[in-house]
Amino acid sequence: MEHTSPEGTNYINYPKGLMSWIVTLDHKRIGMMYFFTVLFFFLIGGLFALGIRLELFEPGGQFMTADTYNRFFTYHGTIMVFLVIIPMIPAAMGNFILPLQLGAKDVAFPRLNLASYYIFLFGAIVAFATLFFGGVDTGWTFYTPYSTNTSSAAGMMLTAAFILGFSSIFTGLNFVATIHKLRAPGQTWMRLPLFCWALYATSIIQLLATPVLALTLMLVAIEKVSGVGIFDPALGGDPVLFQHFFWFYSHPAVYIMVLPALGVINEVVPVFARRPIFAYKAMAAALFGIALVAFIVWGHHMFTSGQTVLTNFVFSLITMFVAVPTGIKVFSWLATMYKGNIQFYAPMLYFFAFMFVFVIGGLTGVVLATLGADIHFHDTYYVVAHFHYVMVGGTLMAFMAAIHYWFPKFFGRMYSEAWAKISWLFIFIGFNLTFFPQFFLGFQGMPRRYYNYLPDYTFLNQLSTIGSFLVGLGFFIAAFYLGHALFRGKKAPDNPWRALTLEWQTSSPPPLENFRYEPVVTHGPYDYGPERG
Amino acid sequence: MDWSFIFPIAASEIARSWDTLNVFLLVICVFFFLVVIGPMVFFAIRYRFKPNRKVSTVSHNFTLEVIWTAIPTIILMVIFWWGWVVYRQMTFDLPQNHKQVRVVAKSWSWTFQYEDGRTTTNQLFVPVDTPVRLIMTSEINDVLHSFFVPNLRIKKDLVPGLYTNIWFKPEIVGQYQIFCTEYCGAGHSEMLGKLIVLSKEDYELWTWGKEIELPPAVGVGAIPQPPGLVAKAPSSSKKEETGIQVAMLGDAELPSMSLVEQGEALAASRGCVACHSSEDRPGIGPSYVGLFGREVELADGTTVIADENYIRESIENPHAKIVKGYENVLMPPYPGLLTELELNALMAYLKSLEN
Amino acid sequence: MSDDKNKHQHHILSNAASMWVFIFLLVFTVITVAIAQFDFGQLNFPIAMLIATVKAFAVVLFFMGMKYDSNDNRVIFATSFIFLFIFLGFTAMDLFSRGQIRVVGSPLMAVVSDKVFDKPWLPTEEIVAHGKEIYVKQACATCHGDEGLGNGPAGIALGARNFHEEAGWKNGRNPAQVFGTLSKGLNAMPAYSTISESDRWAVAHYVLTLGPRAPEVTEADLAKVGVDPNQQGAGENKQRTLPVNFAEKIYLKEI
Amino acid sequence: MSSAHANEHEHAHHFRDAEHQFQTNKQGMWLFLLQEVLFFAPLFVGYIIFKFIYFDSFHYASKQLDWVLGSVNTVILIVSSFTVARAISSAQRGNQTGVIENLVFTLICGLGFMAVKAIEYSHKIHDGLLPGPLFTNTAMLEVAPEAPLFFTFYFCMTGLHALHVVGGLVVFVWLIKRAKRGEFGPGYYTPLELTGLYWHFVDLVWIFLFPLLYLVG
Repeated sequence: MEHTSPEGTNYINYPKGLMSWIVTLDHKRIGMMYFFTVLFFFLIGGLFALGIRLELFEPGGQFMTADTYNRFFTYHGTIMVFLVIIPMIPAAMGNFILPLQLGAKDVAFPRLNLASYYIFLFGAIVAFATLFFGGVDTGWTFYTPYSTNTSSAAGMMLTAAFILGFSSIFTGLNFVATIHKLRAPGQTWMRLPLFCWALYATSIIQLLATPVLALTLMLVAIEKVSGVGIFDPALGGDPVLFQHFFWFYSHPAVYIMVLPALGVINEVVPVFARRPIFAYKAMAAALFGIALVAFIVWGHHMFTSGQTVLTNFVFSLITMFVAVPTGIKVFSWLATMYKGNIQFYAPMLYFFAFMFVFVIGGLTGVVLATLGADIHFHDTYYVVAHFHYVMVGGTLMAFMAAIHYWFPKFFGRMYSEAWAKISWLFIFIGFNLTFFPQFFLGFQGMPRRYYNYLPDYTFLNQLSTIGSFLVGLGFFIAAFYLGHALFRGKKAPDNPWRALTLEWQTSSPPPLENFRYEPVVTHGPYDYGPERG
Repeated sequence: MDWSFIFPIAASEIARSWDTLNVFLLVICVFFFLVVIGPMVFFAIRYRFKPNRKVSTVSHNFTLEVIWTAIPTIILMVIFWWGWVVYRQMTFDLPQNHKQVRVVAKSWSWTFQYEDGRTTTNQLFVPVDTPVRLIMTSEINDVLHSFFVPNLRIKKDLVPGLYTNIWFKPEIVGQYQIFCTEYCGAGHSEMLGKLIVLSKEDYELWTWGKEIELPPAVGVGAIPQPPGLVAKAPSSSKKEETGIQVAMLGDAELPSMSLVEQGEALAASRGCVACHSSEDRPGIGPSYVGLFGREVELADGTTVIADENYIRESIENPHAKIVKGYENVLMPPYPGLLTELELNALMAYLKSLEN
Repeated sequence: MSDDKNKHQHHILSNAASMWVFIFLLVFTVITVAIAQFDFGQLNFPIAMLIATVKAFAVVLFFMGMKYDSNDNRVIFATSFIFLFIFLGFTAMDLFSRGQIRVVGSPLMAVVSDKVFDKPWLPTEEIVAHGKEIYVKQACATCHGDEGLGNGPAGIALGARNFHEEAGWKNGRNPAQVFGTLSKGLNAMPAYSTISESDRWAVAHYVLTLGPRAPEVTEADLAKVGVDPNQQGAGENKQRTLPVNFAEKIYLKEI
Repeated sequence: MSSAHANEHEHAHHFRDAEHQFQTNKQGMWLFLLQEVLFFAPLFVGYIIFKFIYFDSFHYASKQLDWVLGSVNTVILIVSSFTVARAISSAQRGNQTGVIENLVFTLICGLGFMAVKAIEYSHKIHDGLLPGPLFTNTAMLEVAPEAPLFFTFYFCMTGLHALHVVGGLVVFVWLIKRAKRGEFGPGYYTPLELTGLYWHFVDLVWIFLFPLLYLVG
């Protein structure tokens, strides 16, 4: 691999040729490949979501049978979780930004990095292939015994999830090694941008939790094919045991999705408030606090599953502590805005949107962690609303912030600020219109995964459906002006936001080897203030 | 105060205490929402960009950080404890004198089995102001289901092969919606039922097999459904159409025996009594008398409480737990030889023999 | 952080050292096997695990060179076990503190009838009539409607099959294939392996009489559903069946 | 190692020197092993839990395993671990023949392990002691109704472990090829080191599997 690239070239136009992309070892190109793949899957997952909302516009069947509906929400869930939200920020954004922020030339294991992309692609293909084998109707949670009894192609989807798991594991492995070993001179732990800290915590979760899911799903697949009875009560197995195995991964997975989002926000706020981030150390610690607690709260998904009272007590108690580090972060962001000099660029707008929805998501999370309250809310639309407020609200808003923040760095071009604001408005309003009513559906006890519902719930469902289409419109606009900016956008300066983190200290788009000179870090990532700000 | 504009009508004491808890939680949520979003909006306006504004460079403030770590922690502990109290009420506060109904779920219908031996499908009849305990399971080769009555704020999964418990004490006469809340396939959203709370008199009539008028629907599901959307169960489907709603018995005629008697007959017809006597004397196997709920000492020295799960195991797989003193007499296992309803009958019978 | 540490000389495991570790491991293998010959009941497990852990330490510290490795790697490997125990601990906390699922053996088989037909794949009047009975008892009408028009109450939502039309039978519509569908289930339809094989054949024949004439069953079709027509007593109930009694009737009243 | 012979071997452009690359790769392997531990976790956790739920059945079923063959395999793996360690130290000392000999010996051990496994499996299959529904040994069902569950775990755990062994063997063949070309020496032996770590881990898993399945059941 070359040690230098010709002056004036960047990672996009050097080296040339399709082949140079397919077999590239460059983290930036791999990041971009992830980026566009994920966006494509996001489109598909979104279409499934709109299908669901259309079906639920009125009680009874609109245009699909219960079977079709079950497949719709299964694919929506599976695609959004395994193919979109989990790789969205770490694999796409992280791959590109992490080495730049560390001042490294590449990730520790470029080949592994490329491999994990192709594994991801392969897993995705298998996942979509199930569509041609009758589809899957288990829901993304694959609960046994249903997933072993169903005649749909669940076994294949389980395999797909297994494969995708390894893509995620290898990315995590790569990042941890990179952060440990490839920091530029002077890039001490305490000078690490918080985005790196977030990715670090995320990667550790990926490494520790994903293998468990991988094997568990394999066991279910084996059970489905050969009928061995680890989870099948009729053969002495235990379906609740599956739920334990599943949630040991899938709860930390929630933080695989959210932590990188928090990282992005940590980058955006100080830059646009032109002021040092508040409580840097506490922020970093909070990220790890969340990551750690994530592993010992999974039982709160099982309060009504026949889990014992003792277990419910313990898990409910521990779950409460998730809120503490999260609170610390939220308050610290506020404090960072205080006496700042706030610029209303698109990323900052998405930060506001993020705060708005993430706080709602977080608080309702506390409600769900409360034993007594959860008994009623469990598996109702209240839960649906809650995790969409966290997943979509938290992660997706942060993702949009990240796109708008790093767009000039990725492509060296600027998008239209005006259009950005318009689509932001649609997404923000549409999102709340979609999911806020669902809290009330939850209060009224409408169970989730219902193809047909009582007339009591009609009005709120219709609001929700209308909202979902506003969101769709918002993203359509975004796709339009970003696509336009990609080719026609005006040239962007190297550091349009006057940011201090390392990725902005090189040209945009960056050259093949990231930095023309070996960067040396002399100050913290957010030392904004009179002199530098 | 009445919260039914946001929570469904509370039909039991537990439901009311749930409401109080959730009003508290709502207040907390709104408060903290304002605490965060209020300042955010204010700062955004107050400190909007000005070319040469002097920005603060304060990078941390210990006292502040301690405060916003400590205060939430305290509040969270309060929330947790309150939640636990309500949950404990839902779990443990079952009065001694309660009715028992055994519930068996299969895709996609509910079967309710009463102490007097009758069974109904998708309609659970209970008297008002009487604590009712549900002992629930799902057909062994079926999938997970979950029993949920919004107006009572109770929910519990039905797991194949495992007995779960739940109890409630309805205080308002009426018909309440029963949902299945654990995804169970294509019929999931059709797996609905009605909890029919009758006045004590009507319940009396119903137990004697008289036709009685059903009370009006209350709370969730009260809005009449247009035809075609009505959730129908096999046995209830016919009568739905006829103008006046009348209570269905499992199958118009009364059962010949009570659940206990059925169990007794079953024990006889299956030759259980050959080894397990119903008088208080050890036979070839342990006696049934005073067995249920007792602490049983096993051959390996450990002890277990003889509850539903233990009894069931001893029927399906007698060798797993051998009672002390019976090591060398092996009972033939009866896996799959008894239906869920038969097992329930047997257990009711054993329970009747506890002293 | 660990950059400066990298500069130290790589440790070389001396032959003597590796030999000692090797012998140590062999010795402890012998010990653990020897101890296992005696039964300490509940204690077997902790003892064996203790010995295994000792051996594991020898391997990790010397063979894997953890003793001479950087702190990062020590922490990394230790972490994995910490989380393994978290996983085990909390799962066990639930599973060991509740009444377990104990049900083993053949799945429940609700007997609808004791009728057993010889060569049940042949559509005789008798078996068709029997099939109609089962059709009613098993509440097929819930989805497929009383006349098998696929218009039962639940059928509307689930898109249940209308037996009167010939087109679109996913598994084909000769008795054997329908029998297969009954046994395995199809999309929304649950598998009816809970009723005896003869009963399944009977229902298959009955529903086929509703539509146009069904094709004959060939040997191949039978083979597909695992029936060997030449074999004695083919098509009889392979699973254990329940003795009929009143409790059954009460049960079936509901279905 | 001193940066003196750090440059003996060329290194990828994003590393400072060969030593830096070596340490990074090694840590990568440790991270991989970390996820391996968690990968085996569900089987171990599930097995331990069911072992105590169905204590007698599992105890009885485990007595059906041949602890002699099990012990033989344990010894084989320990020997192979030993030889791998020797191979690495020989490379560090620049003793080419030592590297090759030890690697070949390890390969043989691995094959031996698989051979014994094959024998064991064939016995189990012959006795109808297969997982779940394939379990045909009705005689045992009378005594130990959950035996099928035990053998489900037995085959899953040993099978997964065997897969890891096979994977290792493939790598060893490749390493022997490279060693024959004399590629490994004090300056560069990363592949040896990493494979060594992996192989020791495989040994480690067996050290726990053996007593769990064969001895205490």
